[in-house]
Amino acid sequence: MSSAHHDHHESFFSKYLFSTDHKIIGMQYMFTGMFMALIGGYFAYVFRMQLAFPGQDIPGYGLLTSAAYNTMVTNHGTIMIFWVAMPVLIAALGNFLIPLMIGCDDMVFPRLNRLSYQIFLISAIVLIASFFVKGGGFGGAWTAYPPLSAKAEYNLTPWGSTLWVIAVALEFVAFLLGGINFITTVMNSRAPGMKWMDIPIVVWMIVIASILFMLSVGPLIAGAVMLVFDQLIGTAFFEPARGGDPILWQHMFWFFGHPEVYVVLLPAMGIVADVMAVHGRKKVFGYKMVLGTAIGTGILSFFVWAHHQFVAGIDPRMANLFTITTLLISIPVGEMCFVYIATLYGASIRYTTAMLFAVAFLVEFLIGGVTGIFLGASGSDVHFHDTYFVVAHFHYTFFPIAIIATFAAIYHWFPKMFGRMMNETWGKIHFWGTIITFNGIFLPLFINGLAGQHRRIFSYEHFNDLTKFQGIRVFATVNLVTLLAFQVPFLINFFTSMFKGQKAGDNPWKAASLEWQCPSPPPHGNFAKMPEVYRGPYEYSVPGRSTDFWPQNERT
Amino acid sequence: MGAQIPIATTRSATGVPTGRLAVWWVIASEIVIFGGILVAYILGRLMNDYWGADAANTNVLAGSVNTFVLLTSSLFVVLAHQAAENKETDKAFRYIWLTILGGLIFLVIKSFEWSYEIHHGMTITSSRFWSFYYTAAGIHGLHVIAGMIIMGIISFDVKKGKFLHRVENIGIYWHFVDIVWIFLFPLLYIAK
Amino acid sequence: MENLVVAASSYAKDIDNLIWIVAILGGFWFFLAEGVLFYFLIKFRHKEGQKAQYLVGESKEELKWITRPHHAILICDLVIVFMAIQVWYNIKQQLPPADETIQVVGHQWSWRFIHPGLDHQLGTADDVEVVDELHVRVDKTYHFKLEAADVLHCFSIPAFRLKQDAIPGRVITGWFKPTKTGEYDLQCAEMCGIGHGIMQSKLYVETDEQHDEWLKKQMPQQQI
Amino acid sequence: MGASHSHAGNHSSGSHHGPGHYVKIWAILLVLLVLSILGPEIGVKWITIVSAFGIAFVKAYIVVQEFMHLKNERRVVHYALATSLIAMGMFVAGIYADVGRTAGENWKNQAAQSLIDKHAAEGHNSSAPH
Repeated sequence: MSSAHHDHHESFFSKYLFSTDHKIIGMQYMFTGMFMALIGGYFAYVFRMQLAFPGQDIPGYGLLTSAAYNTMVTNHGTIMIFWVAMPVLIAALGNFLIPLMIGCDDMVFPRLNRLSYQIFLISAIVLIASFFVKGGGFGGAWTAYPPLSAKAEYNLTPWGSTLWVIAVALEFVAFLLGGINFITTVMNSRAPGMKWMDIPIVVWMIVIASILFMLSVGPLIAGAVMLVFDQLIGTAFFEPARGGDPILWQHMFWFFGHPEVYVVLLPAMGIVADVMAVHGRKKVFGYKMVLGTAIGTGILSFFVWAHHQFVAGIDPRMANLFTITTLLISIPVGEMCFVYIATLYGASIRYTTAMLFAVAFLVEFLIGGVTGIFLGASGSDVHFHDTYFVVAHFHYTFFPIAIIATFAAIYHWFPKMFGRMMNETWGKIHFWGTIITFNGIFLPLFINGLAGQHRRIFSYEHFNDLTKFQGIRVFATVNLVTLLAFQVPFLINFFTSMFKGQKAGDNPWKAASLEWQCPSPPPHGNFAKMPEVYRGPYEYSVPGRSTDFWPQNERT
Repeated sequence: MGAQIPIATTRSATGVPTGRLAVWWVIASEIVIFGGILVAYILGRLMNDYWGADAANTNVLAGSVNTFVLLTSSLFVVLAHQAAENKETDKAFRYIWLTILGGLIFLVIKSFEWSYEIHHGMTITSSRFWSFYYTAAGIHGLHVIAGMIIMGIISFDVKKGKFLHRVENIGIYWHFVDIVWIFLFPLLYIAK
Repeated sequence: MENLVVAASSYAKDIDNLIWIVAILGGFWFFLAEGVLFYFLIKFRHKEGQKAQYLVGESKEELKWITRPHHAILICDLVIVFMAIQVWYNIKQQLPPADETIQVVGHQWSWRFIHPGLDHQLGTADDVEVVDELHVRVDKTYHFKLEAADVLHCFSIPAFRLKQDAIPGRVITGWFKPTKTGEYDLQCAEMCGIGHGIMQSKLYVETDEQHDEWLKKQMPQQQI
Repeated sequence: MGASHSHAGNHSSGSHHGPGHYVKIWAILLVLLVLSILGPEIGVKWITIVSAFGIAFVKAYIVVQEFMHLKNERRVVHYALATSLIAMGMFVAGIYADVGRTAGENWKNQAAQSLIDKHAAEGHNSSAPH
C-alpha cells in the first residue's frame, strides 16, 4: 500500500483514485462494475445475434467465429458474476452502506479497503487484456473444466486461459480482503446502542454473504494455483493420463460455485427488504425469521454443490444425497420469499421506481426458484442438464439478483450517494422496458430447453430436431436488443441526475435507518455527531406517532 | 502512514480488538485455502500408495530442522508479544528480528533442500507427489516471506513504541504459518 | 413435452412424468405465491391518509402464515425427492441385463462408436467402428461404455432423455433401450473446445433387418 | 491501524505468564517433535500414523491454545475457526466418493488404476531417477 495522503483539500487524484474513504471506494466499485456490465451486455448482444441469424454479419461486430463465440459466452458469464454482481452488490453497496448504516465514520481498515479495490481493478484489467492476447480469450465455459482449460493444445488459447484464471484468482483475493473488512467492521464498529438485532437486514446479508464467500472459496483458490501450474509448468494435477483427476477441479469449483449463488442472492434479498420497508412504510415482517432463513440457506448451501455435477461423472449414489439436500434448501429460500410477501400485507405501498424494482425482484425470482426444482431433482436433471432450461433458470435468478435488485438499490440510495433525485418518469420507462423484455428473452428459452437444446452451441443449423425452434431464438434476441436499448435512458437519467437532478435533502424517503440521518451526500466522516441507536431500523407507521417513521437515533 | 485512524477502528463491540479479530478471520480463510490443497493431496496419497516411494526421497532431517526452527521462531514472536505488552520496546524489537531470522533460516534450508532435489531429477513435474510437495510447501513459503516482511515493517514502529498491539496480531499469523508447517511436515516428510 | 421432443427410449416417459409432477407441485405453490403477492400489491397500494399497519411478525399467531405453508412445501419436496431418486435409480444406478454393448469414445470434435458386429459381441473381429453415426436396434437393451480421448465430452440424446459426461481416463457405463425407430440428434453437451458446436452425430434406431443390412454394408469382406 | 487501540476492549491475556511458561511450552513441543520423528522408524504403519498425525494435532492444539492464546479468546473466534474447519470436513466428505477411489458404481478410473498397477508391478521407487 502506498502512502495515504489524507487531508481534506486533496487533489482530484488522491481524492478519487487513492482515497481511503469508504464512499469513494464504493463508487469506484460501482462504476467499474457498471463498465464491466457494458462489456458483458455487448457480448450477450453479439452471441445472441449469432444464434438468431447464424453466420451473418453482426452489426457492431462483424462475422463471429466459433472460437470467438465460445470466448464471449465464457466471459459473459464470468464478467456478469465476478465483475458485475459481486462488485456492485457486495463491494459497492457494502462499502457505501455498511459504515453509514451501522453509524460509524469509515471501514475499520480504510487502506486495506483501498488495496482490495486496487487488486480488483487489476483483476478486471487482466481479464480484459486476456481478450486481446495471441490466441484470443479463454473459451472453455466459466466453469473452466480441465483438461480443456489445462492444456493449450485442447483450448487453443495458450495465454487467454492462463490470464483468465489469474484474473479470477486476483478477484477472489480482492473480495477476501474486502470481506474481512466488512465482517470486522460490522462485528466491532456498530454505533453505541446498536444490538445485533438492530442491524439493517441488508448489512446482515452482506456480512453473511462475505462469510459464505470466505469459507467456500479456499479450495478454488488452491485449485486455481494448481490449474495455472498445469497450464504453465506442466504439472498433472488434473491430467488423467498422469494420474490427475478432472473431477477434483469440478468439486473444487462447485464447492465454491454453489455457495457463490447465495453470496450474491443474500445481499439482493437484503436490498429488497430495506426498499420494501421504506417504500411500503412497513416494518419488515419477522426480522428474526428472515435472519434465520438467511443463515439456514447459507449453511445448507455448503451441502448441495454436486447437483451441478449429477451427470458429470460423479458416483450416482452421491447424486441421491445431493438431491435431498438440494430440495431441502428450497425451504429456507421459499420461506424467505413468504416473509417478504407477508411484509407487504397491510403496507401502504408507494410505487416509486425503487419499489417497483424491489417487487419485480420477488415476482421474477419466484420463477427462478421454482424452475430450480426441476434441476435439483436428479431424475429430471438428466434431461435438463446443460440445456437452455438451465440457462433460462439461472438467468431468472441472476438477472433479478444482479440487475433488478441492483437497480432497486441504485434508485433507492442514489439520493444519498449524490444528494440529488433521479427522474422518476424516466425511471418508470426504464423499469417497464427492462422487465417486459427480460421475460421476453428467457420465458421462450425454457421451451428450447425442454426440447433439449444445448447450451454453448455455436449454431443449431445442423441439428434437425432443433431447427424448428429458430423463431424462438429470433424472438429472444429481439427482446435482448430492446432490453439493452432500454438501458440508455437509465444511463442518461443516472448521469444527468447526478449533476442536474433536483436536490434530495438528507432524508427524501423519510426512512428510519441511520444512513438517512446524515447529510447527502455524506461528508468525509459521515456524521456530524456520531449517532447513538435506540431501536431497530424498521420502525415505520408506529401507532401513536405523528410521523410514520421513527429514526434509529432519535431518543424519543 | 499519514492516515488518521477512523473512529470505527477504535471501537470494539465484540471485546476483541479490531486488528486481532481481522487476523483471526484471515486465518479462518487461510484454513480453507490450505485445506483445499491438503485435502486434494491426502486423498491422492491414500488412493495411490506408490506416492510413498517418492515421499521416501524427501530429506527428513531438513524437514525436522525446519520444524524446530519454526517452533523456536514461534517462541520468539510470543516473547516479543509479551515484551510489547510490558512496553519493553527494545526487547520486543530484538525478539521480532530473532523471529525474522528464524524465518530466514527456514527459507535457506528449504532452498538447499529444493535445489538438491531438483538437481537429482525430483522436479515439480516428476510426479503428482512432487507437484503437491512443491506447490504446498511453496504456498507455505510465500506465507513465511509475507510474515517476515510485515514483521520487518512493524518492528521499527514498535521500537518507537507505536502500534504495539500489532506485535500480537502478526504473532498470531506467524503461529498459524507454523501450524501449517506442523501438518505439512508429517504429510510430506514422515509418512512413507 | 412429447410435441417438443419425441420420447424414443424406455425411460423417457419416466422422466417426462417426473417433470410433470414437479411442474404441478411447483406450479401450485408458484401461482399461489404470485397470486397472493399481486393481490397484496394492488390492495395495499398507498391511499391518502391511510397508515400502514404495524406488524412485528414475531408471535406464533402471525408466523403461522409462514410456517404452515412451509410445512406443506416440505411434504411436496419429499414427494419430489422420492420420485426423482426412483427415476434416477432406474436410469443411472441399476442397469438391466444388456442385449448388446457398444463403446462410445468422445474426441475433439467427433464421436467414435464401436458397434458389436453380427455376433452381438464387442471386442471381436467383426466389430464395426463408425464416426459420428450410431446405429442401434429398436427394443433391445444397450449398455454403453463411455470414454473420452482428450477432454470432457457429454454423450447426450435428447430423444432418449439420456445424458452422461465422458471423462478422459474413466470408463462410465450406462444403458438405454430404444423404443421408436427413426433418426435423432446425438450431441455433445459439455464444452469441449472451439469445435463443440459442430460435434453432433446422427443416431439411427433401426429394426433388426435394417440393422443387419447396415452391418453387412460396413464389412464387405464378410459377404464373400 | 490505531495506536488508541490497545485500550479498545480487553487486550490479550498472554501477559499473566512469565517467559518461563512459554519456554516450557516450547520444550514440550520439541519433545513431541522428536517423538513424531522417531515414531515411523519403528516401521509399524499404525504407529507411524499415530505418531506422525496424532502428534501433529497435539502440537497444533498446544500452539493454538498457548501461543495464540485462543484459550482466553472470545467465543466468537472459536466459532469462526470451527466453521472453516467444518467446511473443510464437508469438502472431504463430498469429494471422497469420486476423488478418493478408483472405481464406483458403474464407473472406474482406469487411468489411475493402471498407474497403481504399474507401480505395484515395478515395486520400486518410481519418480527419482538418481
